[in-house]
Amino acid sequence: MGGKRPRSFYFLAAFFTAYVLFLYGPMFAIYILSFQGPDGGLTFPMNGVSLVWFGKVFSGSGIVDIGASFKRSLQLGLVVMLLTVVLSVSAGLAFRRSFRGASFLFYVAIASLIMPSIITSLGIALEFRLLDDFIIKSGATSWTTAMGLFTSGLGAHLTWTLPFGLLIMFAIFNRFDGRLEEAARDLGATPWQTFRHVVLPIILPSVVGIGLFGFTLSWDELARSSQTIGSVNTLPLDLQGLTTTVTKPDIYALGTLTSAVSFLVIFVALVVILVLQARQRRHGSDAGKGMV
Amino acid sequence: MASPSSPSLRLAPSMKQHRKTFVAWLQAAPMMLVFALFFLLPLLFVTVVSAWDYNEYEMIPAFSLRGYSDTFEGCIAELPSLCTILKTYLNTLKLCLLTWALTLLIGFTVAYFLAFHVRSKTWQIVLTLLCTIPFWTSNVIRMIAWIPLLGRNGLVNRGLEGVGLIRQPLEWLLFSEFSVVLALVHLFTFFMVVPIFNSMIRIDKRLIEASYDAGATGWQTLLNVIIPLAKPGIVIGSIFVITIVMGDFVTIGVMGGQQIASAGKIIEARLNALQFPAAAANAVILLGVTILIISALTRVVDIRKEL
Amino acid sequence: SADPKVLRYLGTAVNEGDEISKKCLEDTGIKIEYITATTDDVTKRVITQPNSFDVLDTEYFSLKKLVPSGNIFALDAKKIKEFDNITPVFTKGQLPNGKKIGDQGTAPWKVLYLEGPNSKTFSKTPTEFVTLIPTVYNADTLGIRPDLIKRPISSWTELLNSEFKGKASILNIPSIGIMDAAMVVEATGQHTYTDKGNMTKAEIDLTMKIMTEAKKAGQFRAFWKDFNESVNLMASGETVIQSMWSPAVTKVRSMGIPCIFQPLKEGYRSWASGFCVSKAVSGPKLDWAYEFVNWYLSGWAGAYLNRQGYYSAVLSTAKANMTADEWGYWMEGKAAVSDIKAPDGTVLEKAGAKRDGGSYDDRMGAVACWNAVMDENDYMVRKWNEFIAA
Amino acid sequence: MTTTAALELVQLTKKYGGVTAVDAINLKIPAGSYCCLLGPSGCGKTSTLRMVAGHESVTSGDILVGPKNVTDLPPADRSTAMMFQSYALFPHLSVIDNVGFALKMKGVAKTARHAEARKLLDLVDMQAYAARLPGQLSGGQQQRVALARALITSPQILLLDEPLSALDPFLRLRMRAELKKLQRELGMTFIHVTHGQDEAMALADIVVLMNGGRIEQQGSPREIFNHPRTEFTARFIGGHNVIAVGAETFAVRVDRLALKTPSETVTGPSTAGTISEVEYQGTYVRVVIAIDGGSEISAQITETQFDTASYAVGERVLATWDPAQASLLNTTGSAIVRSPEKAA
Amino acid sequence: MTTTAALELVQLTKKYGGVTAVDAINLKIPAGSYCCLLGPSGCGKTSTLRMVAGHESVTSGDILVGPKNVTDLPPADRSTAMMFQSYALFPHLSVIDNVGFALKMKGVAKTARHAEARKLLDLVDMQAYAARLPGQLSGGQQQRVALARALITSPQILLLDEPLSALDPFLRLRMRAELKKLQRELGMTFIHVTHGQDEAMALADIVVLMNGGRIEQQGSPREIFNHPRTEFTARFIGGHNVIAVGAETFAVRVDRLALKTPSETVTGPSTAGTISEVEYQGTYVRVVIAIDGGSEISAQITETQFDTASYAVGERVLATWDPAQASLLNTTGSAIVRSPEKAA
Ligand SMILES: Nc1ncnc2c1ncn2[C@@H]1O[C@H](COP(=O)(O)OP(=O)(O)OP(=O)(O)O)[C@@H](O)[C@H]1O
Ligand SMILES: Nc1ncnc2c1ncn2[C@@H]1O[C@H](COP(=O)(O)OP(=O)(O)OP(=O)(O)O)[C@@H](O)[C@H]1O
Ligand SMILES: [Mg+2]
Ligand SMILES: [Mg+2]
Repeated sequence: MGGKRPRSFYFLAAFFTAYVLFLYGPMFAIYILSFQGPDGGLTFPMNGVSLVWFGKVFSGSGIVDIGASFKRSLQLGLVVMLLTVVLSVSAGLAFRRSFRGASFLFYVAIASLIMPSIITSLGIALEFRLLDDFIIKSGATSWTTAMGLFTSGLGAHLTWTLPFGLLIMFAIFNRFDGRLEEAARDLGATPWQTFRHVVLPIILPSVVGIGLFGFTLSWDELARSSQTIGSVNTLPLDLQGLTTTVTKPDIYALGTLTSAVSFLVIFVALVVILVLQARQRRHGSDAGKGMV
Repeated sequence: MASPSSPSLRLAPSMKQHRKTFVAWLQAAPMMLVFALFFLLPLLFVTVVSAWDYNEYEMIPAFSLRGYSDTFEGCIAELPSLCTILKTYLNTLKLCLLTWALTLLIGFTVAYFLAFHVRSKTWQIVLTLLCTIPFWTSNVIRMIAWIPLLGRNGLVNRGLEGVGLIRQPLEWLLFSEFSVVLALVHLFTFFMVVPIFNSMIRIDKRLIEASYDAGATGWQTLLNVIIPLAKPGIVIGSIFVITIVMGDFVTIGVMGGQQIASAGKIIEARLNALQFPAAAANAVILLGVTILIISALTRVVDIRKEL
Repeated sequence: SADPKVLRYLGTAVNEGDEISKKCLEDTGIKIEYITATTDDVTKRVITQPNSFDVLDTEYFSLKKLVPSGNIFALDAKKIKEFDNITPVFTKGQLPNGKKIGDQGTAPWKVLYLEGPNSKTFSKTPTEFVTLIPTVYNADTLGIRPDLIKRPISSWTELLNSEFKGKASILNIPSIGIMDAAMVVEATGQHTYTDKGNMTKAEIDLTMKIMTEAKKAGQFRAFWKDFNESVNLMASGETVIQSMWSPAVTKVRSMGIPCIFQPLKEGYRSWASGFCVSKAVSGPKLDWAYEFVNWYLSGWAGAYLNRQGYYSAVLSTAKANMTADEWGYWMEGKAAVSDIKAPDGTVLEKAGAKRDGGSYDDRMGAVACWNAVMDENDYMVRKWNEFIAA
Repeated sequence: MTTTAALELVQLTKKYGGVTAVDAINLKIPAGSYCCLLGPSGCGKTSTLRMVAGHESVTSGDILVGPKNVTDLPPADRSTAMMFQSYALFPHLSVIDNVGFALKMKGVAKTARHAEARKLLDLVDMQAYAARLPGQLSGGQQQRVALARALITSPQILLLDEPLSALDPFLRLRMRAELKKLQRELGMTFIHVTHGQDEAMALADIVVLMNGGRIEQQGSPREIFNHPRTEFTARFIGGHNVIAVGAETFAVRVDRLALKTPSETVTGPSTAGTISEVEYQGTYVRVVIAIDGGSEISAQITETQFDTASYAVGERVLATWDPAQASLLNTTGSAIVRSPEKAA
Repeated sequence: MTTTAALELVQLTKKYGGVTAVDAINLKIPAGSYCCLLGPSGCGKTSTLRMVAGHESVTSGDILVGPKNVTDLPPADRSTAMMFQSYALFPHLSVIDNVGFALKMKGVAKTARHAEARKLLDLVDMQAYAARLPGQLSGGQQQRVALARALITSPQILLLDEPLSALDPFLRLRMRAELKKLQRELGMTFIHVTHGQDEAMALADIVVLMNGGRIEQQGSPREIFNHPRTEFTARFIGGHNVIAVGAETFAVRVDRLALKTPSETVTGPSTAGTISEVEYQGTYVRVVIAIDGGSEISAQITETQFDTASYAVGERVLATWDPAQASLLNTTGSAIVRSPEKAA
């Protein structure tokens, strides 16, 4: 017994399923079309069925080195993720007390969200150009540019992910029970210990969520990167660059592979977690599993 | 014993306040720094450039409000019919409102399901990841995939024809306001789900029990307890969706078959024509308009109040 | 061995190719690093990040925008070995056989030369300071789906024919799109332009008015922005008639879908692209850049381009790298003797096929105008935005 | 008028994972009666209440409200209302809106429900705080608001989980009287969890004494106080000494214990020991005696008696009682305290 | 060894917006003494404790721990530890980790701190629950964990906010004894908020009675019980009837009140009334008498007396007392209950 579900559960579960199907809608077209025959295009009809496009992804042939840009995007995404989490949590903590400039920072974050990415991108590019000129003028003749994946590119991505991180922190800290922190301080915890041992563990799942969000935003970011990335492209930029010429279903194969690997990783993780939980079942409890 | 209440021993309350504020300030500083370097400074350049003059080929570093005045060209002369910029903003607002309403509805429901019906944290995480995976395939690719899905000969039309629901393929499925809103909803619903979900899991389950106990129906509980308590999440999600849609041009461009105007699209067209001052002026206008909307929103619900 | 000779090559994917960079490395020891971006992004990057590339692959009409930025290096014509062999289409505005071709718009020869090494002014007469070394060019027209249209098409007027309501498309790059529109307007006889590539405000208004009416009537299915979109629109049957690029037609056809790059009686809109060098390049890198350009014109690459349906700038060297059959099919309008293959070996056309539009002379000779940036560009962009908002 | 209903629990069981919180209890509470649930911390009182209210799923067994089996019904369909041990006040609503919440749900107009809510706030002495938010109240004030909120619903069965624990005795007495009055007037069935036997004694028609998830004894207050059946009951209900004499164990009320000096002669049963503690309790003095066997008993004597005898810690005494006033205890049966699973 | 410190509050005031919760109180608590804070709900006990602990900013006034003015110091620098009225257990930590938290912060190794924590869990009878999460505990169990967690720190001053309110009397008595023992052994200064006078009487060296943000009376338990100075004290401390005789008001202990039939003759002061309620209280019977003037008094009589006289509701009686055992009250001064700002 224990798990009697109310009717609304089934309705909502159906709704959620529908949402997921909707979310995956275009992905289904991608999954199917990635098996196009060698002469197939990006649209229906299917022109035979084959695995050639997967082969293309692995062989790395093509104008741009998708593998390399994939790696770059991954690296950038991970750094962005880390910084987004750290800076957002830190600023989120700051906002729980009031400090001078809180409103300013808040509106700057909002503005950064609003500003069309291409404009921000352009502004950053201009800024770095001025910087380069300045450096060259001050004598470094062999200097090429300060622009790059982890300078201007990183900055541009952060202006995109940080507002999200900060605002989600607001949701996380909303009605966070301050008495827990009081209790910790009372028990002799330093502010850092209070954060490390009380606040962080409680908000951790949400913070991981911010990281994931930050990574996804960076991974998919296009417009802000376009003028700030320097001489090497991120994956989306390369993919977009490819659309200016004959595009083949290998990009679909890339999408299918990404999904497949993600599914696999998540599935394995889930199995591991469930097994671990089953082992701990002895302390388990169905606490709070009320009728509501 | 030291003289107990000698005022010299006391720290001025303002000083104590200062110390606390200083720590908070330090915590916020890294983020402030990133914004200062990569947003405010560029924004400054953009604003300066927006007040520059320009000709067909290049920008001229001399003060001129041409970028602005050109933008509003005909707004007075053409009355009562609307000038381009107003028409465009109206259209953008319409798309924005539609998208907002839909993402809110769907996002709230999904978040509600995840927060209140999915009982274990593990499953919450798994389902959240399930919703994230599509985003790991680049949007460039996903956008292309709408054509085989919604196009004249796409999966949907084929399916409907196959079932016998329609004879002629539905043209409005693609390159229409419908498809724009569809794609926007598709992309941004998750931006609603995340903050709403986060504020929902903070709601003490006993409050919901108490509400049912007071004879409230499910709907009443939703309206009177869950929504008020999830309000900050709702507002944050709304900020995400509204700000992004207001500035969007990629999705509107691709899904609207490049035929639908939006505030972002004007800026893009100007930029691609390398008319930076005009583009910058338009961006400043967009920034102003959207900040107004957002500050109105945060006036209704102060999301920073209950931190 | 010395440091690897690396050149950062910024451009759209259109002219980039794995084979080209491999061959180049093999022949010259120069390693090409492609930076691929969309047309718009390429131009913006030149303005905003001149330090992020060495060699730029761009179109002539962009020069009107790029040169004033001061980020383009004036190349020394004397250091280009084949400069004098470049087809007179670029240098004189005529075919090799001496026939004058259309000069409306930003024709290459109008922006080919600068007045001095650091000048930002184009010279009307040849100088030794060259802005952009031509590599590729072509004549664009409408692509059609003969299987869905089922009748001959011979004029630009068909683009706005209500028969194709909801199935037509043009390019949404204002400066190019308006020229396609102008071709239509002129074809319908509503107006004759002095220079379609440099309209007056009144002409812009007129053109946009006609287009706006068509748009409101639902003539267009969508506008396209990049190569890929144009292929998808056509291949999926979303559109049956639209402005198009030659390789896009080839692509649709290679998917087994009938598609014709339809020659029209009013002629073609032409474009040409080539290499610029960034002003930030100096020292040995500059030498490599010259070396690279020289290699590019030396024939192998030209043949490679010709085989895709483009035209190469130095015909003689390209010809030396192609078979007679290929040369006959692509350049002389002759029926193919054996199967025609793309550079990657896939069969493009069966033996016996003839190229749409015929020979080089027929096609380039029928060019009516060139892609352009107008003097009234700013006004035109505003009107284009209005058109989109309508 | 409020309707009322009898409550019946049949073999009701609640397990949390491996922990049995409520263990197959059977209980019948007649309609309109006041039932007090008493028992040591962790014995399953809250769990029982939460199951009755429908906030906790039932592991096995049935709950009947009146003739209806509500075991699987949602809380709203059970005609019960609950006051939570942890209050569960709505943080976003003012005090008056918290109290008026149930009426709002019924669609009562604002003025009417505010008027009604004010009446209840008056009852719990919280009128003046109507506009405050719960976060701005003291612990006791929050408890009173929670009480008012539960009372406004007039359900068939009202479940109160330690409704008065955070109140000062002054207020507690008043609230107690109000609760009893309300119950009498409205005729509702009340189930009231409390830790105070005095509270249970004063209010209850039926006292249910729980221990380790089981019902140890139930009956009228006087019955339980005068006839504890087990050692646990005797000890828990308080005011009793459990004294083993030979194989038998007796419960003797502390105020029935007389202290004599070892030299005095005693008739009837007695036990000798040393005074280990003297506690001044206001109206009486509690004297704790360490019996020679090792256990402790206590005697409650009046201040006057104490002052006359002036017992001191360490002094030896003899405790005696009247056998007619002692209860013989059932020594088999329930254990005093059940341990949960051992910590892993 | 733990060190201890005296606590001194000087004109300590706390205002929440317009509400004065603590109103310029002055208090000296000698090092090593056990102080009980008593007072009606909302009188400012928690606020005072929170200010001492440093969780609430001081509006004005000073707090001295030993010789040090700690008013503006952060909580960690105050040598105080607090047990929260709302427990504030860390939801993500097991019971044993909650209790051992303070030691972990000090860098004590895991085995050592678990051993120490286990000792304290033993003390509060929660050993068996060591591995549970707080969410899996009953109310009283949570309270005991909170108590154990506060005790582990051995601070100079320990602040306990209603540490025993959710416990059954059985356990409460035991905990009370443990607290007293601990305080004696460690010599710490304890400040213990409670609602039970019995608790205060049993534990405290000093009882501080608060009312409406002020200190109403302070002193040793016996002093306060036998010599209430105000009507509020007399009423609050319980066991007293406040009876006005002419212009003077007296406090008379309920167990000092004798009931006579109206026909009997009385020497000394007396007042007549009607029996309005009879409450059976276990060891005694409480008889409530509505005095003719309108107020109510109550008399506590033994069961035997009650059974002999068998008073019934509605009967008229005469209440008398020995004037030597009554306290004359200071009728000016503090109001009984202060209202907060009127609801807006
Ligand atoms: N945050 C707040 N804002 C406004 N008023 C408050 C706030 N916190 C407490 N108060 C008020 O201050 C007064 C004192 O509160 P406090 O919590 O100190 O009472 P207490 O003596 O602990 O009461 P209890 O015994 O009910 O816990 C109360 O009247 C309360 O309503
Ligand atoms: N969610 C849970 N998971 C596991 N065990 C639980 C849970 N909730 C309660 N328990 C256990 O069930 C038993 C009964 O708990 P319950 O809350 O009913 O006690 P209670 O009688 O209300 O106690 P108290 O007087 O302390 O509030 C306790 O031993 C408790 O530890
Ligand atoms: Mg309980
Ligand atoms: Mg309190």
